[in-house]
Amino acid sequence: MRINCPFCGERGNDEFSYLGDASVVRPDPASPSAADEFYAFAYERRNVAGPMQELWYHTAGCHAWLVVTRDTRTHEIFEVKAAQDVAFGRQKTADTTP
Amino acid sequence: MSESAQSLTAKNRPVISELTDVSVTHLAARREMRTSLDDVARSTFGVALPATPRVVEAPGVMIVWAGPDQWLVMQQRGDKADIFAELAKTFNGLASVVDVSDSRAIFRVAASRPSDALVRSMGIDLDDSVFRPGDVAITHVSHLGVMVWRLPDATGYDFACPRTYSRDFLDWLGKI
Amino acid sequence: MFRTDHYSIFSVLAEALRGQTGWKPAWRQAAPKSGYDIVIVGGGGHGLATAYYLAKRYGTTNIAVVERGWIGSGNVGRNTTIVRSNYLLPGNIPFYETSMKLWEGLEQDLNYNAMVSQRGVLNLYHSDAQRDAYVRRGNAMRLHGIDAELLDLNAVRAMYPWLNYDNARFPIKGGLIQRRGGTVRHDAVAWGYARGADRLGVDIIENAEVTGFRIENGRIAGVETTRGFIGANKVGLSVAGSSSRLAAMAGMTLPIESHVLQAFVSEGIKPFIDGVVTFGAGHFYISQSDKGGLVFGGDIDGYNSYAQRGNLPVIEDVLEGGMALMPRIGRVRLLRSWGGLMDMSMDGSPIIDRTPIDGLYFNGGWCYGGFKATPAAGLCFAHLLARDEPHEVARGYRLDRFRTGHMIDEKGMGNQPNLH
Amino acid sequence: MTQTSRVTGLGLVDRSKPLDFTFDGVPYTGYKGDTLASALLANGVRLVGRSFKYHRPRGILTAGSEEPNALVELRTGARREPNTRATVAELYSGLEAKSQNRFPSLSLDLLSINGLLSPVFSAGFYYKTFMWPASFWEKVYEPMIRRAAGLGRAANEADPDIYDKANAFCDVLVIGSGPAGLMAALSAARAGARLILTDESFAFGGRLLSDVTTIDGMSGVEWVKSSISELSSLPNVRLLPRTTIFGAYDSGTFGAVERVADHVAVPSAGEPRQRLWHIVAKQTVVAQGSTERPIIFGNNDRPGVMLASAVRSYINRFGVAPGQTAVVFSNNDDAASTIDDLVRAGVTVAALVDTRASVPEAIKLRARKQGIRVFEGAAVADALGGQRVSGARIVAAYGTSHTVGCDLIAVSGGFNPNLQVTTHLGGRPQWHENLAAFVPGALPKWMTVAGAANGVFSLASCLGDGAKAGHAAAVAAGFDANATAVPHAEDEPINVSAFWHVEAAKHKAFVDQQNDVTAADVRLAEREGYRSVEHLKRYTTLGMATDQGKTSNVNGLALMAELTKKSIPATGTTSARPPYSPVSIGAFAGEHRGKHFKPTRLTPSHNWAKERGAVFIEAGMWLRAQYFPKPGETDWQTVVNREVTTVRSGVGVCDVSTLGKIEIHGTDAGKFLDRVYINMMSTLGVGKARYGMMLREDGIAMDDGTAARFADDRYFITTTTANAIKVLQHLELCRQWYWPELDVQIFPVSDQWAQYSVAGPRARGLLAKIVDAPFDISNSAFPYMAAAELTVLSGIKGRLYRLSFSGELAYEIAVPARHGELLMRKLMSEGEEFGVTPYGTEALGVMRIEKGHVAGPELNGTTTAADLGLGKMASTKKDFVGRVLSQRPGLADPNRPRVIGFKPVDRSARLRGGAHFIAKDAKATAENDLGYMTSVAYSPSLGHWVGLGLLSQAESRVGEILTAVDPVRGETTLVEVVPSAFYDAEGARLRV
Repeated sequence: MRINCPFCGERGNDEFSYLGDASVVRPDPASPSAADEFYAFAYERRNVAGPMQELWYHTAGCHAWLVVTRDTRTHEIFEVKAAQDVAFGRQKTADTTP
Repeated sequence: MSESAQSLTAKNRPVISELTDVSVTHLAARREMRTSLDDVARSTFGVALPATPRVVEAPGVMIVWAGPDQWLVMQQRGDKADIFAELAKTFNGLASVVDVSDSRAIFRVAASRPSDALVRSMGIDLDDSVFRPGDVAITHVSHLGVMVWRLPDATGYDFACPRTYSRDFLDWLGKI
Repeated sequence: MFRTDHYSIFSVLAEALRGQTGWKPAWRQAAPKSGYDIVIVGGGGHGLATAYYLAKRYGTTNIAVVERGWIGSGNVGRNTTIVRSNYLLPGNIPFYETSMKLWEGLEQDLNYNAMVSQRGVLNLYHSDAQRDAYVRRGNAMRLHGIDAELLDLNAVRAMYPWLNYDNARFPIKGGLIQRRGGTVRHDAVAWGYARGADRLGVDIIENAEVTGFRIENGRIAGVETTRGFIGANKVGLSVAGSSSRLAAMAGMTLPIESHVLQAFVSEGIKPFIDGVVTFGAGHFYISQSDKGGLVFGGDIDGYNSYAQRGNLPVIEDVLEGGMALMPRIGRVRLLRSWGGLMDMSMDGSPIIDRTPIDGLYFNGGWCYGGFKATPAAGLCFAHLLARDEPHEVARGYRLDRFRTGHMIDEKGMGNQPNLH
Repeated sequence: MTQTSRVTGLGLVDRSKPLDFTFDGVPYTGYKGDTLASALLANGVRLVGRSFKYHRPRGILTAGSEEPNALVELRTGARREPNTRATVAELYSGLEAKSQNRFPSLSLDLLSINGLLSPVFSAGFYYKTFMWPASFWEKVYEPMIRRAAGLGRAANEADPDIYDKANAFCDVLVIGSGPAGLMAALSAARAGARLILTDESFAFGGRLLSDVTTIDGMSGVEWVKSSISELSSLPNVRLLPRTTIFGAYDSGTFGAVERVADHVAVPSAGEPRQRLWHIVAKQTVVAQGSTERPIIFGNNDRPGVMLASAVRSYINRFGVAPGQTAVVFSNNDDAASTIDDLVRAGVTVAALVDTRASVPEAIKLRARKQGIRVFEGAAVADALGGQRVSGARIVAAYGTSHTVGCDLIAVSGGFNPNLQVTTHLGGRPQWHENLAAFVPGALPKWMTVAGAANGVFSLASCLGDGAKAGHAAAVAAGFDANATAVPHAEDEPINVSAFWHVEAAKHKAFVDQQNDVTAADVRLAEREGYRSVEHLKRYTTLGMATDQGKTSNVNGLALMAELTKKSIPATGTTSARPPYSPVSIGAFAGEHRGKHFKPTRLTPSHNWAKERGAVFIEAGMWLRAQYFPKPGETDWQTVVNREVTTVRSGVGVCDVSTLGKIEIHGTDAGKFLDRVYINMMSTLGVGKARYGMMLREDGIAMDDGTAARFADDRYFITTTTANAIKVLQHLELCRQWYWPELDVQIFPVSDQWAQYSVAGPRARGLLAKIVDAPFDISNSAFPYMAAAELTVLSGIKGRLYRLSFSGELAYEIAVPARHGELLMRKLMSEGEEFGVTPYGTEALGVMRIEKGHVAGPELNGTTTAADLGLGKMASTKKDFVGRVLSQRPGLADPNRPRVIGFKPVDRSARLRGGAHFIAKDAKATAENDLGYMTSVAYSPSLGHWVGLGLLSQAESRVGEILTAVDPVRGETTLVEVVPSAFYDAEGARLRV
């Protein structure tokens, strides 16, 4: 399997480390329901059979964390983004949400 | 940039030498300072910091892309005063700088084109038509981390490996 | 005449005289009835064993096992056949030892030879720290009354004189062996349980895929399948590899990820590896089958996957370990590699528990341990389904243990399934 | 012996290069260009092996990698190679081969008695037997089964050959170099695509080497030559003969094995035996041809029964007549060319037996012209003869039976496209009724199939199909070119009419020859309900042998379909798992074996330590000095005791460069570290260091280390040796994913610094000689937990930290790695007056246990900060990774085992890591298990063993006597629970 690192180009998956589901987002520790939210964040997994957003780290390359959209049934990769950009995008969305 | 005369190669193979007298500074842009950093870098070095995996050269300096918003600035040490301190001052507030001159062993392979053995042994496409002069890659070979760049003047390739793995790396390099 | 529904050397000899024509199907091709007391979803080793023990030990025979494809098509048919109970943590040890004991009497219980072969499982260690970690494990086993022996280098050499002792990057210093561990002919486990359950009246329904659950007022009423609705008072899910997908149909999100584990077999060669050997300094374990194939494996590929296949880097990683440990196998050829879907739980240990839906029960999250667990998982799931309370050796396998912080984490890897 | 079956004037072997070889010790001669099989046939050898179960005599069925029977042990000694197919083994001078699975000899095999017992040894008989008595399985039955198991023998010694790994990238990969493959390659290469062409054989050309063909007016062989010569002249082409693509993997990656030196007796020095290729292709054309399938009839495994296409290969490619009198048995038009070739080779063709009721007139005419009897609507029911075929019993229409004498039965049951590689990624083959074969189903976007592999069988259409596929692949890879002209060839149809097995067979009829699976076994499986194709396979072992059922799977499936009265596609499909054909384990490992299994990481003082006689230990990838014996010291304990005592009384130096080292910079560096450590780091003063602990998000301790602050926006942290990579990755996750808004930059600098611990009451005196003036290292100027950047040894930039793991007055001094060796030598020479000693990981470990510091055995991934006695470090003023989940009841439970100290009650007793604690008078059972010993050491400072362990209700048990049980070592020791700091609990010594 090959992953197209947005910084380094396409590389074999042995250059990367896997973390898992990128759709779970670290909750606000100050939330009154932080205990439940952190439990869900750390343990509950949708375990998608199909296109899934997931976190990969370019261990042997540029050390960037990436959000990879990949079909877990076929291993086809549709999109790779820098995790930092996705995180910023998420924060912006959060900021503008009333 | 010149290398030490110490030759590590046998006959009938590309000449491999180690670059030992080089100051290497790792530069990482501070948050939201990229534009100002680019300006200062251009005026300091006379070349722009490469935004993609490329290496650029200017008199006395070679700048190697080292990841997003990160570079290795390589300068001949010679008898110059504290190169690192000077860079730290220049980029104060715009980039974080760390002296990593001893982090990697850097080997220069003199070859205008890559040997078939070299092409075969790398997990990235080093074909002459693909890995062009000035291209940089951070990757691994034979379980060893490595940075490789092709010299902008197409006279060779530099391989930088973590210093503590350099014995094994040199073994590998001896086979290409 | 010898009855062909009881297997023995005499029935085989008697049948030899008439060309083996008197045999009956090992299990009936049952058509679904409108309803059952209990429907087990998943005709793998666990599902079939559950049905068998429900019928045999808990007296419930109005049971159907519903299987999407052919029975045994999941992990019971695609593993490296190892059985052992050399676990570390008190939450796991009694369970896996229960399984080991059931393996030990399985053939006679089922009247089906699954070739349970206790030729020993040896874990090699390569450092003092690793030795002490194995000693901790061996001692925990011994305190539970399970066999475990610490072998020094000489004892390991005597057993396997041809391992790489002299030129190793990580020299072998000794090993921990469980002599009662070994291998089992994996397909035969599914067939044996199927035949056993069938003979007790269980309906085994193949080619029936569950497409949904009928839930009325928070209580299960049955399953929708490609062969129609099947009513049930209780439904047990035993569908490793598909757990999350089926749970989602019932509105649940599980602490499970699906990962692929590759396994390998070589061409058949004259046997020279007696037991199971696990390399402590790489990702490699190996045994040799009764047909002569070297059967080996390593780590999971490391990313979520529903494809029953892996990629090259892991194959190479496994075989680098193989050659590092056993340099004599260099010219033996790899015959076949395949991938199995692992239900990787978030702490590396399984779940056998009720679900928030009344009458719906769950068995899954077995990670690598599913095959060796088959008998005990069947027994404990049967117990839970029959009695509505956990079997005493499976008490820790609760669904809510992650919320309460009572993880059973043998490897200490935390909530990262790809590292377990 | 002469090559009695070699045919003058035919074949592509090089008759000017004779090669000597032996089979079962008998010397023979063949030619360059032979396979072992063709050379054996040339010498009239027909009996080559014995079958797996019944030890039946077996010969050569095929001329390719699908061979089920002709398996031999090739080479001897450490290079012995079991189960090598004689049909693909390239002949070389000095080749030694032995037959397998026979006792005492190939022609007299006593175990062939199994054949007589075959009514008992039916499919799956062992599932029904060997159950009584239960204890007999491991002792009696299984050893018996295992003695009979397997075919060849693995070498007894380490494989002496080298294996290499290689990578290649291309626009178009073409697999197979028959007519379709060659045309695809020419098309793509002419379009300018970077092309790789592979073929498993040593010669390119595929079927064109084995059949008599004409392409564009020249012979097929000539056309191959000219095509290969064109391809090899192109700079964008890489030709890989002797290379098997064994697997298709994700994203267009292929695994291939190149047999670099299997065609010589021993590889030349430095040359690999085989090379494992990773080929990354933008587009791939699969042109692997097809495999002919046998028809199932009685004694169809007798030596002399051969696939018709193989007969043609032996005649046309190798110049060998595989028999003297032949019967051709077929269900398709391809038989005609077999007849022609046989006749040309001087073989008498006794009969053409065709299962079709009416054979095309043209074929009949061709046969009759040669005086060949034609049986229409007929079948060979049984082969006659024992160790080789002596005749065929033909059952013709209306049930008449004829016996025809022959020593060769050329059989053709039609062709199965070689679509294995197309199924590796989950593609399901489709049944094609007209071809009576499976053809490729859905394919990945980047894969096409051409020629016979695609169910396109005539030469003209193969060329056309290949040209089209090659062009399309080049276009898909981004090349703009015109299509290549397709050369002219005849378009002969094959006209297969499905026919699977001969009902009238009287003898055993084999479906899977290698695994001895008969038609009767398939019937039994059906009877017993093992009807799904996978059950059939697993119950009977059909298709599970080393040929992976290339000649048997479809036949078995068809037989089951007949029995269950279902269509073939409703019965199942045949999808394959990699590898396409078996691949040496050595090739997958490459050079990563022995000492090169993993890379070796060396510390900056390694060379010096080696010179000093250090004993090294593997620690992760590192080699570290474990201890430094002096001349005369033979016992490691003596050495370690001396090292510890010297540190505690004088001064010692230890290389701690293996610690992970990370620079954390940026205006938000402090804030960032507050979030990743449980304690506060933003409040740390510049020039100070602090011990810190990080948790995983699940609340379990991840790592510990120190953080030093050199400027407001500049920290330097260390990690444990084991967790360096993990921590860096975690910090990058925090920086890039959790809190991208923070201004933080992270630099891994583990390799930049040589870092040494200088420890002991005289450390300051030694360091004073190392650090440059005027830096003041007095206790007041540079107190405990101070950190500074300074110069040492006259101008080398360095760093100094006042940290102590040993509990003594201690420093860690760091210099750029290139100066590491110099610094170590200086510390030794300048330290002479202080009695300095180097110390290794053992002494380091002893001293940390004496001090009660936790390390790897305690930080084992299941302990919390509180378990480690560090709960109070956690700041309550901030959030940090792991805080929320560490408060779950299971982790916050005060009864969890915690780290505490242990002393033996009998001070001379030894403690053992891994021992479990039991209350003194309780029984040693799991219920009474209170915890276990994590770390032990003999403390020379205290004169007895000390230990750390995890114990339930640890604090309240201080002073209690427990039993430490160690059943696997057979030891039981009484221990006293004590506070974990054994030595200088107040920490007075490190503050002086």
